[in-house]
Amino acid sequence: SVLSHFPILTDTKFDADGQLTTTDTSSNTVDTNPVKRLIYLDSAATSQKPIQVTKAIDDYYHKYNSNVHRGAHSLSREATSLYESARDKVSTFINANNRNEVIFTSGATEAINLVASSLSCPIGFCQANNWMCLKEGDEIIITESEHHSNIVPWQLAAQKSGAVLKYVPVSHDGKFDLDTFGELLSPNTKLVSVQHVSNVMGCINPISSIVELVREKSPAMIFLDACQSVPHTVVDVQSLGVDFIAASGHKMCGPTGIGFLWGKEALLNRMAPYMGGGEMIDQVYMDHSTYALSPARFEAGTPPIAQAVGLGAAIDYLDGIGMERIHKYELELGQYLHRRLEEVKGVTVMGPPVGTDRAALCAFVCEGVHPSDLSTFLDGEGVAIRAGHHCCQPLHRALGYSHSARASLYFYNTKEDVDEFVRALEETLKFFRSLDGGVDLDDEQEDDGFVPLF
Amino acid sequence: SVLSHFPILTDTKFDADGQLTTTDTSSNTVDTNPVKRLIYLDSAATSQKPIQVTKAIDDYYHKYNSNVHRGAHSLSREATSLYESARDKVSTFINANNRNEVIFTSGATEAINLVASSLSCPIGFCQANNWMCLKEGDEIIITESEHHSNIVPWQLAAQKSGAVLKYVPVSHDGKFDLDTFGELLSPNTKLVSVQHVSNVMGCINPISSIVELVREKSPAMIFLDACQSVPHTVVDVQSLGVDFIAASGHKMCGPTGIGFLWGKEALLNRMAPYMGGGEMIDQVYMDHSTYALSPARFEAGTPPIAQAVGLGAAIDYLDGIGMERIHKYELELGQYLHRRLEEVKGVTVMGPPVGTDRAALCAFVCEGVHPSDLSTFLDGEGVAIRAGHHCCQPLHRALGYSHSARASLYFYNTKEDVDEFVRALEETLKFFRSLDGGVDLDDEQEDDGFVPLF
Amino acid sequence: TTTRLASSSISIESLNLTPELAMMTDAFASIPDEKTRHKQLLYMASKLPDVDDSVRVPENKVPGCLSTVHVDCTVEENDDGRKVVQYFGDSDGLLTKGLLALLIRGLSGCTPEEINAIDPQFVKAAKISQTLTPGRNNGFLNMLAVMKKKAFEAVERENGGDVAVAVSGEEQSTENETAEVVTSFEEIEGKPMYNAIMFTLITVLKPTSITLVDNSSQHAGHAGSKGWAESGESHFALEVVAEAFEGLSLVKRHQLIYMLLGETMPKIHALEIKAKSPSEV
Amino acid sequence: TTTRLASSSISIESLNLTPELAMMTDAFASIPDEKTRHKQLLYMASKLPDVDDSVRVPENKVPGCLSTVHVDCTVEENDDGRKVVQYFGDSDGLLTKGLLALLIRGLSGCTPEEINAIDPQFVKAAKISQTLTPGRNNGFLNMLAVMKKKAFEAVERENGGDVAVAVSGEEQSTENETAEVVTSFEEIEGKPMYNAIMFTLITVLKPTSITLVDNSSQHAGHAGSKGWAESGESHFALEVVAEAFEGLSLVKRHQLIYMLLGETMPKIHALEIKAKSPSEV
Repeated sequence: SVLSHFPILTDTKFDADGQLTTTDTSSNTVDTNPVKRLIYLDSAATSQKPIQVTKAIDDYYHKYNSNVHRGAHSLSREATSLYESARDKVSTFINANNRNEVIFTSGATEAINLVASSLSCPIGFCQANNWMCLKEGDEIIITESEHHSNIVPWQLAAQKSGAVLKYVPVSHDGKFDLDTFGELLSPNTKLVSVQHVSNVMGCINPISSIVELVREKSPAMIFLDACQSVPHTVVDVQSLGVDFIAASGHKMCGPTGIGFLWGKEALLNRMAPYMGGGEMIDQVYMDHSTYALSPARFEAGTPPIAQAVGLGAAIDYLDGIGMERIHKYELELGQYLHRRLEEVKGVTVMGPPVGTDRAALCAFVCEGVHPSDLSTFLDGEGVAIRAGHHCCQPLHRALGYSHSARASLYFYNTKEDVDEFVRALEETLKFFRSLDGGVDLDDEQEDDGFVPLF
Repeated sequence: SVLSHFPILTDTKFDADGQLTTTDTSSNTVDTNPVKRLIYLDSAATSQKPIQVTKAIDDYYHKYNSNVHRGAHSLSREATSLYESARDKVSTFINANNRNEVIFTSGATEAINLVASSLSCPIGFCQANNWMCLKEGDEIIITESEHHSNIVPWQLAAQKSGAVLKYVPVSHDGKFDLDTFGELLSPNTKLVSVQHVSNVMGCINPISSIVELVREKSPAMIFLDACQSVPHTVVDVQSLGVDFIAASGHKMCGPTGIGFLWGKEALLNRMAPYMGGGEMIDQVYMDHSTYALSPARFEAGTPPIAQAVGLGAAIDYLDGIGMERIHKYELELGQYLHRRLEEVKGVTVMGPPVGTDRAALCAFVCEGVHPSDLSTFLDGEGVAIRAGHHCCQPLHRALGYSHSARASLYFYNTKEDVDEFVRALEETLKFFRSLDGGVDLDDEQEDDGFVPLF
Repeated sequence: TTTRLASSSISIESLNLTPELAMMTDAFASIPDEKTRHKQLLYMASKLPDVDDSVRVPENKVPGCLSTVHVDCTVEENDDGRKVVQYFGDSDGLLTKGLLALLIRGLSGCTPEEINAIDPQFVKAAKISQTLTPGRNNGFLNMLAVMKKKAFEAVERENGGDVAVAVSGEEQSTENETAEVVTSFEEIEGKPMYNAIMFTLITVLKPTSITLVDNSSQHAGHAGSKGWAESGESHFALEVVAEAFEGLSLVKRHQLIYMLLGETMPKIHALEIKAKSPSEV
Repeated sequence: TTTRLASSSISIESLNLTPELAMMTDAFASIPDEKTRHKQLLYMASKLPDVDDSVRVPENKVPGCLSTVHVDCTVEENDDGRKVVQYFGDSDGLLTKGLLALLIRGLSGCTPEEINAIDPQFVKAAKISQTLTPGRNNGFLNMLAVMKKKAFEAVERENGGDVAVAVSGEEQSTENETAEVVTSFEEIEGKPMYNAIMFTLITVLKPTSITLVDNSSQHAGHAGSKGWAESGESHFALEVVAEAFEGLSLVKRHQLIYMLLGETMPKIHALEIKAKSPSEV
């Protein structure tokens, strides 16, 4: 079990303050057949799940499984109660104004698409005089560093509505370019969508300055892609002052297949429906239908019930540790990772310089070694990192790389994990460099028993 | 645990041929504190889950949890392998031409919305000369009996594209009105969408006749809402001859939060993308993006990995019993339910008459007793049925009822469940009728110890 | 110590209920089982006056209910010159109709501001939320929301629409019970059973007079005299006068008390009852 | 019984591989561990001829790879007058480049029809699918798909574009190995180890001559003579001539054979080896 590599995920309470730094609870027992700890450094892609989360899902299926909302029997009431209390948990976790502002989606990608699609309803379909709808002449501003899921939906929306999509360029040091951003903002700006934390550069964007600029210079709505912040730090939608946020469950110890959209209630209820189906309607007539208010308005069909319950359990789990504590621990871990990587010869870490606060992740490139080769060989050493464009092709293009490798950590990782990763990285780089400079594998000097077959 | 009420769901093999009719495996043991069997008759809303399914989900999270596709480490490869083999299972289960025709969605509702939304891309956005796109003058034909999830998406599509939505009227006897349908079909018909089995009337629509008529009279694509057929009978997309089908996982012993769309590959690859994000792209540039082919084309973002794995386990489970066997058993059970209900005074069952093949479900109304009162009181007796419009308001309106009650069965139900339900129903009806005709509750004749407080 | 009923039950007081709604909430909470709560609702449904068909129009329809619900109200001026509303309505579902009857009774005769202050959480205190679908699509919550809205609209219409409606947050004095009703009793230390019985009966029955005598000591040594393990309370004599008994047979009056005492009842060895309506005193 | 190698390995034969691809598939499958398979790929990458920058154009790019891959081909006419293709290409990822080298070597010199017939499942048989992301977005599958398409396009272009390309389902005769290569051997009943060694070496090394003598009986009674429990095979003498040994030192030749015999090796007590290249015979 992967869980056995992360003792904290099977613990049920977190009273000791050193909990987050203790790793060798398992090494106390003498194991006759010891298993090497898996160095899982891909939590920005998806997190591992605490035992409480899978238990909550099992409990749901075994004890309360039933369809929600319209059922008049007790199982259905219990299922509804669990589902809706998960909404309450999310609502409290992000400090929403009220529970109706939280919409469960299949993930963050759907949350962004929901808003982009709903705001780009063709003229004639949208409610008369709905200021929110994107029209020709309107402008959408995003950044070049965004994840594809915060680019492509706005490209589609711009194509459909005739609005113009503008980009804040990437700064190589990972600093949000407030000057250019300020220049792009205008009374025509209808929507701004930025990520809270970059999944590649690890930089934490200055949301309060961004919000201030937007409010001063434009009437735009602000969408925050909070996928890489909600799992790692306290996110308070009211104090952030944005209009929408999106996050995914599977990156915050929750199940796959669930995420959420938060939006201001007044905005949500003015938006055109997204998917049609059961639950989202008030009345269905043959020639038209009338729609329910948020959140039902945007939750057509049987919702991801078990997944919401699992996400609720994940939130309870994270709250049990404390988001402040996780954030503090990860800031330190992130610095350590960054420092250690910078010390490795030929490695370039993307994003802000050492010393700047960053998420506990580093995307990097290694001179002469392709990220995909690197990750494959590190995998052989029991170190799981990711290689590719991390769904950020424009960002990579701007920085002049086609791909990068990325090590991303979560609260269950430790400095020892970082050490082991750096050790394996150095070894792998040494191996690849031995291939260079005309040193052939069949050279007797580098003999390790390998003979090419052909 | 709900599972304990359905021994078949915790069995791991099905060798004995009488498996489906044996119920009292639990009554062999003398229980000092016997629990009354839950009579769960709401499987058309959602099915209970076999232990194999929750085990598969747990296994996934504990042993293989990782993000899929782009990962270069072994956990990611294993997760991808599990996810993609679930696609193979669905593909084989419905006899798709190949695996690329199976798209995982959050449920059947999303599957229908995906096609409706993709086909109604505004002019200028869709590929030039794409015949598939809905335009002004095009006609969409559905029926008045459809589930809201097969009505509202087409209403939205018609509004967006300017196409006209036409309805085949409800027949009170549940017989598909082929004559009117034939008259509605024309060279302008671009799309026909009908349900395979009605979730209210239980009738099984004559798909082969429908397909034959469509192919003869129009160039239309045919969408089949197979939510109530895929869980209960062999569905072979190739022999059905339709172009798309949708089904949901949670109704076929699988997890919530997953369903699938099947479509002919050539059609899928001509369709505009649905959601934008990771995985669905080929290249993302700042001014435009190019898209991947099906299924990636329609699976933006991190997919419902654990849910797909669970659905795969559900398919293995159903295959273990045999879909032919389930179908045969349920036909008999459905007839029994129908016959027993018809014998109850004042009960009217909707749909085809006794003797006609039907799904193992009956929606019904009781003279003088509101369905919601009925279901609440039956719930007190341990019988879970559903009350409401079952997401079929137009159907109910056409039949002259605002709501109905519905008992829906699955292979784990038995004739004894039907008997117990009918007994409780008769008792409840008797109680409600005692309230009628001016007989007050404080009448000494009907004394059961109840005294009104005020 | 004197237990003031309204204040001892903190959870209910914080809900800003009208006196009538508070009484019914207490009463429902005291009903020991769900089936009986359902029967009470059905009884209330059967007593709800019929309405004219003109009420059954879309403007009066409550959205999101499993059954069809229509509700509306008129405005009256009460004794101290305040504008209060009177509700009426109907539903095809009997349980829903019972819930509607409860709201109609609990809200009628109050001002829009008093009605608006009501916290919907009282359905939990009344233990009737178990009957209702939680969260969104809760027909009961929608009923209450519609009734709150209608109260403001009706009063505004009555005022010729020229008076702006202000929902003030100021505390309302809703203490307008009749003087004769018993609202408090002297708690006896070490006698939990006595205190529990008194509390329940005073809360729900609103008696004009109530006396409960603990005769347990007279029966010391008698089999079963150790009724409630610690306190030794086992034998009681009750004399109660309440409006609730009006028109009920002797047997029904006893059944009513037994039902109210619910979980306490089996622990009592003997309860001697004298139950009268005020008109019989 | 004579074991015809091509036919005994059913899973491989059904994949419609070219002879070269079949050889490499067998060879990769015989490599005992993943790391060594990776090294073989890296070696092949290092041997892949450089290409001109003109090859690195969007038309030659393979979609869906983790690294950037470009591939293209030219057409040649082979000895029997058939149009065959020669591939060339490059990738920035070394493992990917190794996979590309494998395909380039396996597919070059064949007709578009032969290439099109290849079942991509051979990567499983070659045990290199473990290195690849399964399912969609499989860069390796995309490489093969692009190469298949390019073969048809190139031949069509060569023919002036006026000949329609027909992918016929007819069986292709791809038996064009050199006559000198040993392709079969006489299986000996009761000698599983002998059969296994012969099978592996013939399949992978394509020897021009091979002799394996079981000397176990000479060593009866000798410690460890019960090599393979049932059959008692323990001591062998091998004489093999193969192109694969060309340019390799003696030690490397032995290592190569040890690696190929993989799981069988530890069960053998002694293996006497004489390994030569054809030019040394």
